[in-house]
Amino acid sequence: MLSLIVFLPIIAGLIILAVPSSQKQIIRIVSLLAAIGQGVLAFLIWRGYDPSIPGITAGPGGSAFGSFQFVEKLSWININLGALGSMNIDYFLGVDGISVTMVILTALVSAIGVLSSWTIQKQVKGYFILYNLLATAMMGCFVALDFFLFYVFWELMLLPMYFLIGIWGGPNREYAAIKFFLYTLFGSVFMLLVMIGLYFSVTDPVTGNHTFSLVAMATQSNFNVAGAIFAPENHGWRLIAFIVLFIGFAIKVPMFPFHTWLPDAHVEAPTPISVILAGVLLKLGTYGMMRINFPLFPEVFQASMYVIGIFGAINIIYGAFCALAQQDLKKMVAYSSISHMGYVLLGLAAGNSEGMLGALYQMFNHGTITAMLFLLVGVIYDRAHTRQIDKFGGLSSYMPRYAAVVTIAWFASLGLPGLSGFISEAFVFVGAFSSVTTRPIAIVSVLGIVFGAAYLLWSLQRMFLGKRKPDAAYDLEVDAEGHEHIHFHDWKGKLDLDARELVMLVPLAVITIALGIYPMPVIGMLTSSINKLVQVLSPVVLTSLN
Amino acid sequence: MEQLATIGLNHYLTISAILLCLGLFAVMTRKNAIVILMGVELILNAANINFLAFSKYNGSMQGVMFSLFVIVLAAAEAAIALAIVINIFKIFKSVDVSSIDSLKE
Amino acid sequence: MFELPSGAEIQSIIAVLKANTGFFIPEIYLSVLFMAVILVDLVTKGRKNNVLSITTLLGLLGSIYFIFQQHALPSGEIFFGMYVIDRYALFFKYFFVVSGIIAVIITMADEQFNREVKSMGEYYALIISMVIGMIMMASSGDLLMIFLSMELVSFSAYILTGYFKRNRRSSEAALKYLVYGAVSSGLMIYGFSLIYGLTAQTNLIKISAALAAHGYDPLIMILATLLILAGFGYKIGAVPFHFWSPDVYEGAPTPITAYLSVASKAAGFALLMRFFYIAVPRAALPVEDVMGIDWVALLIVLSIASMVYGNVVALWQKNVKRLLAYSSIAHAGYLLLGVLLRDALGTQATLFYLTSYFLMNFGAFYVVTLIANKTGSENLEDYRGLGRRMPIAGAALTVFLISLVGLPPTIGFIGKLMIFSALLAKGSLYIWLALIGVLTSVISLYYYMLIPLNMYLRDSEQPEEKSFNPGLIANILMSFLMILTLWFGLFFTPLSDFARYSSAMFGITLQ
Amino acid sequence: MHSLIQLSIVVLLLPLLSFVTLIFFNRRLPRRGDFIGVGILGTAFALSAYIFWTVIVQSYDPAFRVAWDFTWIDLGNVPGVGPLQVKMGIVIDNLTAIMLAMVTLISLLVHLYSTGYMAGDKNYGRYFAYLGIFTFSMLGIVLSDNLFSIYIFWELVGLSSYLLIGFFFEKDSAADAQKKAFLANRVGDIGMWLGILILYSQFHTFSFSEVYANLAAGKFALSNAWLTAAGILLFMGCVGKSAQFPLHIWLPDAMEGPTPVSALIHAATMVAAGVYFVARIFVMLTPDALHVIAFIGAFTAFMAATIAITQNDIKRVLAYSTVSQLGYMVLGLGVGAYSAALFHLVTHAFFKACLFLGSGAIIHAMHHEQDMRWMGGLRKHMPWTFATFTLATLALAGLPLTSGFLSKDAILAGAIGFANVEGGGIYYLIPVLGFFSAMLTAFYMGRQIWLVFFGESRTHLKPADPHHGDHHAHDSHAAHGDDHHAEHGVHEVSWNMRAPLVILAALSVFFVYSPDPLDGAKGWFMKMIPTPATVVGAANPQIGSLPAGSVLPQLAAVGALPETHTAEGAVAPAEHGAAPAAAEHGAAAASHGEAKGGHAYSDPRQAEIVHAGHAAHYTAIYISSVMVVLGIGLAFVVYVFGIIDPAKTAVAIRPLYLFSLNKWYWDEIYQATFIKGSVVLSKLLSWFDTNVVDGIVNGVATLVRKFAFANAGFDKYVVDGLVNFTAFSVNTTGAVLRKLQTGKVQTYVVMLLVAVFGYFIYYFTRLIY
Repeated sequence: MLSLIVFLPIIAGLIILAVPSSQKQIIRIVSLLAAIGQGVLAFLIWRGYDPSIPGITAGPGGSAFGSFQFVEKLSWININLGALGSMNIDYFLGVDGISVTMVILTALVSAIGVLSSWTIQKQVKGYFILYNLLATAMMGCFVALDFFLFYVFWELMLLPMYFLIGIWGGPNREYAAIKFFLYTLFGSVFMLLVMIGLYFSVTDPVTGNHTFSLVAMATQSNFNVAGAIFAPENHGWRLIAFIVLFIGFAIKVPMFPFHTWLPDAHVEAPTPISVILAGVLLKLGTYGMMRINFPLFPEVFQASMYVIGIFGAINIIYGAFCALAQQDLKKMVAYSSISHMGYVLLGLAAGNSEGMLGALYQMFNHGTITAMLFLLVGVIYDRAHTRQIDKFGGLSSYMPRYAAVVTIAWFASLGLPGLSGFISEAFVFVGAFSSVTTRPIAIVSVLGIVFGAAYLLWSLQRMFLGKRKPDAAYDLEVDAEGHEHIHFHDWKGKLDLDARELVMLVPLAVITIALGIYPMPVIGMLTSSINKLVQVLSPVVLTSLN
Repeated sequence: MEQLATIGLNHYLTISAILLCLGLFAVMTRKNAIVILMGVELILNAANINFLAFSKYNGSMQGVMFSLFVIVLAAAEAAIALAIVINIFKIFKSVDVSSIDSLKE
Repeated sequence: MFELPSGAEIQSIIAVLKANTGFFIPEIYLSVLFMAVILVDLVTKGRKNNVLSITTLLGLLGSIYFIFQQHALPSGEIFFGMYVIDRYALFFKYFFVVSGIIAVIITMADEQFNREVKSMGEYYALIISMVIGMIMMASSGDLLMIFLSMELVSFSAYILTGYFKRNRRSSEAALKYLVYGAVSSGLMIYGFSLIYGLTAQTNLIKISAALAAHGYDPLIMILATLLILAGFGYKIGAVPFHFWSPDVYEGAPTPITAYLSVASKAAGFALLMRFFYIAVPRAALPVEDVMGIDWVALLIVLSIASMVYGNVVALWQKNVKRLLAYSSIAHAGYLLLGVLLRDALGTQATLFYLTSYFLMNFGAFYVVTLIANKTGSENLEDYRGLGRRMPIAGAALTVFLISLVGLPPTIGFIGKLMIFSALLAKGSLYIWLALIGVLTSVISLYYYMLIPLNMYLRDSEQPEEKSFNPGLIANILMSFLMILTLWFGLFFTPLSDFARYSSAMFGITLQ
Repeated sequence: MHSLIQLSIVVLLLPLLSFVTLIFFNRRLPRRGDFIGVGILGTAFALSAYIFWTVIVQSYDPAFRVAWDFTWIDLGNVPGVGPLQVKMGIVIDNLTAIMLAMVTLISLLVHLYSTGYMAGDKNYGRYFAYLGIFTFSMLGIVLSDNLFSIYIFWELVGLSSYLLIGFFFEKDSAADAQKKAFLANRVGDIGMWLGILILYSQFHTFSFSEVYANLAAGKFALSNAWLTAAGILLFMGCVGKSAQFPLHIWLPDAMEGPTPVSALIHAATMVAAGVYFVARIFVMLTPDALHVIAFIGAFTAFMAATIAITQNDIKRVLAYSTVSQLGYMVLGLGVGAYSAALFHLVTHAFFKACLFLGSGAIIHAMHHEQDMRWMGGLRKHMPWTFATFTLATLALAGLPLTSGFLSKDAILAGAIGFANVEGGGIYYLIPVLGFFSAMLTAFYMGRQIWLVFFGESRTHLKPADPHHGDHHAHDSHAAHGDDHHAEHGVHEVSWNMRAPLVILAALSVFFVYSPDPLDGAKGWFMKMIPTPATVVGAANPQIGSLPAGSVLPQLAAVGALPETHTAEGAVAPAEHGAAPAAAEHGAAAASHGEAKGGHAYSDPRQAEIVHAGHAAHYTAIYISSVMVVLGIGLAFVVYVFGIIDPAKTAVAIRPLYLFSLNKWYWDEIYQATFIKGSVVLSKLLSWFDTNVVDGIVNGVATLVRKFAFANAGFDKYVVDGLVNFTAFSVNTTGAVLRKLQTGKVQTYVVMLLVAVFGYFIYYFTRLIY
């Protein structure tokens, strides 16, 4: 099942390969079908998932089958290293609470991405092949339970992303693309070394061999290779490994000061790619932390919670301030992502259930909300061919539907109760404040709530309220009976949201509202895993709860 | 005279070392491709002298064999080298190696 | 002073020779093929047709059969220790033959030959002679054999490099190659002579025995080793013995560039490893050798220098062939990482890396050749917008480059994975080398990506969007290589097991 | 589930239903579906009236409390905590019942009124939808049984207020005002949220009852300073919503909204929510926190009153008077006059709503003229409005026989009592400010009445400029777009706008609340809403009388207002003395069940204050009456008899006048400090981001940025920068190294030899040494 959901897009990609590039519609439909298929599978997984099974570490008897679900484990690579025994790499998929939500999110966002790619006209064939490749890689990252497999998927994301930004991007796309590529590669090459080191330091309790299995690595007692580089007594190297991994993931998050690729990438990327980038890719960073970085080196995590928290706070406030200063709407949204991912970091740093839960739920909500934000930015960009906030004004008189959705999205993003964003942020704060370590940080980061509201409301006002700006990107004319109409230069389509855009936006909006009113459908899947994770991460947190 | 009568290994080695240096000197300083190749010959002959001397002084045949092969290969090399140099002269109208540097950096 | 052998001895010698020829069949076969090709050339009067190339292809393919026969043979020395039969040599026999085949294929694809030369004449014969020479390099167990085989390879290479007689760049490259090669091989011979002087032996094993038994004067030994290293370093194109390679690679005909960059580099490594593992004392060495000579440090310096220099200078290249030349220098550095470990895993990793390098580099050069056919240029600027006009070639080239960078899911990634695994398994001292390795590979990403960047992200100046089709066979071959690169990137067990199987010299695996 | 709970759930959800229906279908419904809004609110009011009847009138029980909750979020078995759920719930007690009735009633009246006032607006339907969601969230606040849900509805109220203030969003002023309101409230909410976090981090629950139980059990592990901080932080929520200093600035601007909205939200209900919330958390407020609250309240009351006297916009006068009255309530809570404060909340809700609706009627009749200087002589034209408006004014001014008198007097009495108990000189500041503000109130309301209703019409005096002087001028409807004062005669408003006025005015008379026109304490309200028992005093009595030294540093740490420190220091000894005495007073009070609902106080201090307040009752009456008379008298002197010419006075005391006219320059100050500050900071940071951070990462920043836009060779800098953090090193090494490749074969040879013999010499030296 997981294999299917992972490789469905690639299959679609291969089919598209066979379709002549003139048949644009067929190509689109094929990938849409793949995306829908993914959605259906994701739904089945959601239905079939048993929230009571925690996951995170191996179940009884050291095998993953007890604790993970939809597990698929095949021996993939088994090569002889002579004295070092044999190198076993498994094709090992499975989900637990922290990944199943991300799987659902990925399926959702990539489906929406396909829809929003409908307007791509340039080299449709190549576009959708790369897009499907990307979809597979993302999905793979979330379900892979073997570090090697994870790494393969992780790196596999880079190339399609590079081309998708570089070929279909904006005027300055080359710069953004190579910047993205090098940044993320730089983050991940060191991960490779750590991965190898871990391989030599960990044995699988079942087979007794060295293993890449993340499940085995998540149990400290499996670090039982005497004198291995990451053996428990090897504090120095373990610290280094933690930092290396953390930076690798932090670049994806992106965490200050490794975030500068994000605004460039977003500004240049076409709308669907921005949606994917913000909706899913950023989550991979924090997911990696929860899945790999922290459980493998819990004692280092304990020691560094404070630092992580501080970086989270910096992200929150710094991102908010940068967003406040932007003139380009898309850039503002990009910085808002930085700010919102800061909440995730903060929640993780709290190290207790509330915080972790908030972080993970925030990852999910940020996925849906930011997807909405970028789609909305795309909508206005299609019409006005500019994203300068000052080039608009009074839009809500002329595009009421659009304004309504924007209002929902904006308020969701500033964490208004009743919308999903609020609950996750609230839990992040609850957690961060409840843990003594991060309490001061939490107190500081609360400011983020205000500044978040500030930049969002300000942009909302400048674009949608008031009257048309004199130098606005659209013309205003008053017809006979005094009704005002606007039209954008060279925009033939519907002025307000058209059907396709509604199909993309309404589900997201509905999800945002529904999960804001009753979050259990998602949270219910997380809790046991989160609690388990907190236990794995150590008893130290528990004693420091007040 | 008895000095001469007792020419020892060191003498051979010294000679060969000197030859080597001369060869290298020629290779490094001369501009003419032919002369450079002669320098290479000197290097090879230096090696030959070594082989022969050693083979004489530790009484094994391999040295002699080796030097024979070196001589032969030196000849072969010279043949190829000259062919190439002639070709170069055809194209560049010169055999000054320092002027032949269109491929660089 | 030397007493002549008695008749009995001569009899026994002849007997041994007769016996040993049985172990020498592939080489003999290839030599026959060599002459056969020359004959065919005479028959066809050098007329341009594929008879020559086809004969060569089939001949080389045939040789694989004979090589395969040798799996049955026991490891050991033949011809009085001149020559070695072992799995290690076998690996390289396959390697060189196949690379010869691919070189021929690329040649067939390269249209520059039509422009430059009237007759393919001895071209293919020389390729075969190079194959023979390299096979001998890989299997030689004696300094003399090493010298002979190396010269055989070099001579053929000189001629092939200058094969475009009327082409300035080709001839210049030949000259440079010649001079540089001659000097460094001369130095190597001098080093050999010194070794011989120290040990009175030319057989590698005997040398190591003698060194171990009597010890030696470190100073002379160092000088000898350095001079020999100069000879090997020139073959593998490692800094600081690399200077010839960029110019030669740029000037030589593309198939020869590919051939040199893959095969003769591999031959160099084959020699290097055999010499350093067998000849010089290597008993479970600490880094600081008992006899005061720090080989490992020497190789470490070479490897770091190569990785950094190769990658950094490549950033500036505008000519694709030259860019690949520098990248090949960098890859020599990565390979040295495996060599300097001097253990089983290291050897295995090196051999595996060679294989991966073989695939991706040949692939890259093949595509470059095809593109050069269409655009008549190897300049980065002229690659603009090619991705659209040559979709398959573009995709293939991208895959090969990604593999050269070392990103999954390609064989290049696995190669790096093996090398780094070997390093980390060896201990934390080597982690720093691994760090340099990954850092430089990030640099390499940049210049490798310059090519796809030009192919896809930029549009060509001239608006004409007519798509170039390199032809069915070419497409199939490219796709084949591409798929191999990807396939072995995902399922590399057989390759790596074969590398492990082959990492035994004289039937002994290092520990 | 208790039947009342079911009812209240219905009451809660009905307005939401109205919102959902109207927001989606208003355009498809006749009359844009306003009847739905009104009808639904009617039902809601009927139901809550029934609740009120059962709880308060029919069977009153001082300890009445029904609660119901359900698990909203289940966190499972949390390590270190055990099973953990976040619950949502509803609680009904006497206070809730009263608030329910009040909110629904006013909301209903405003709905009704709006059908007339907003008629013809292009977003007529959406307007009622917004009213619906507002009512929903307000009722949510009233009914919530835990901090988390209160916070949720708190923000939702903020949202609906945002939407309604900006209802005429084409006006930049409205857009500014709505943003300002939301942000100011957010600042308050931060504090509230932190307060909630402090409590949660201790008890892992949000529920009021559980929190209080834990507090009473002394489970609060942190220092008392944290508890005080929690109290003050929670109070910050009230500061935001109830427009207390220093966050009062948004309320006057909020008058950009339609006038009925001002009546409903920004006079009667939402702004009162803050006070209601403080009342809810009253039992956990430490004396220190209460002191802060009292002083803020007193100061706000005074400041707002001084501002109100010089405003010319009729709605702004009322707005500031609202701020001032809210100050009273907060003051009341701060001094411990719990019942009185809530009593004032209710009375004020009615008469202030009446005033706003009245002013709305006037504005409506005057075709959206809001400047009192151009009104006058309206009493002839609009008798109904005049009568009701005047009655409400009297109530606001606090003349006897009005409801305002009862409540305000009770508060002031409490203030005096409080000052007596605390016994510190500085505490007398609070009643003094209170009384002084009472006088000012009387003055500016007198002024308003006179300017609006008496004298001759001054419309013709208005300087005729196309866009009406100050931009706060008027609500620009599509229908009532332009206005010509001269032509249209001013006429009384229609019945659906008149009826609410009458009802509200009727509710501003004393007998609704108390048989004795002079003593609210004898009234049912104060009987039925007694001061609840504190949970902090009981659990750890040392809080009340903590030695100054030990508290101050911690207080400073949590940033309470400075005066409390000194105050605390000053009164500490006094309280030691006071406590026992208070104890027996309380006992006595309890024994001969006096007008304190026969409630025994666990906290002696509280008992003492209440008792002293009761004692100070008549003093309060006398002083306040005098003050009010003074105020009105002054108004007469100035505006009726014209003995003092306001214009001349204004010139005479120009600085003071301007200070008041410009609202103490708070807006300017905030603009200059916080807003400018953060904008500048943001610009700075984003510059920092694009140049420095990006720069460090990309190597030499400027180079990168320059090359970033030159499509040519820029990327080589990027790569170098990205790869090893200094663009230069790699790149220049590359540049240098490649020069080695001279193309001259001999140099190659030379370098080869250099390398070989270099090594050799290196080893040679190593061998020598």
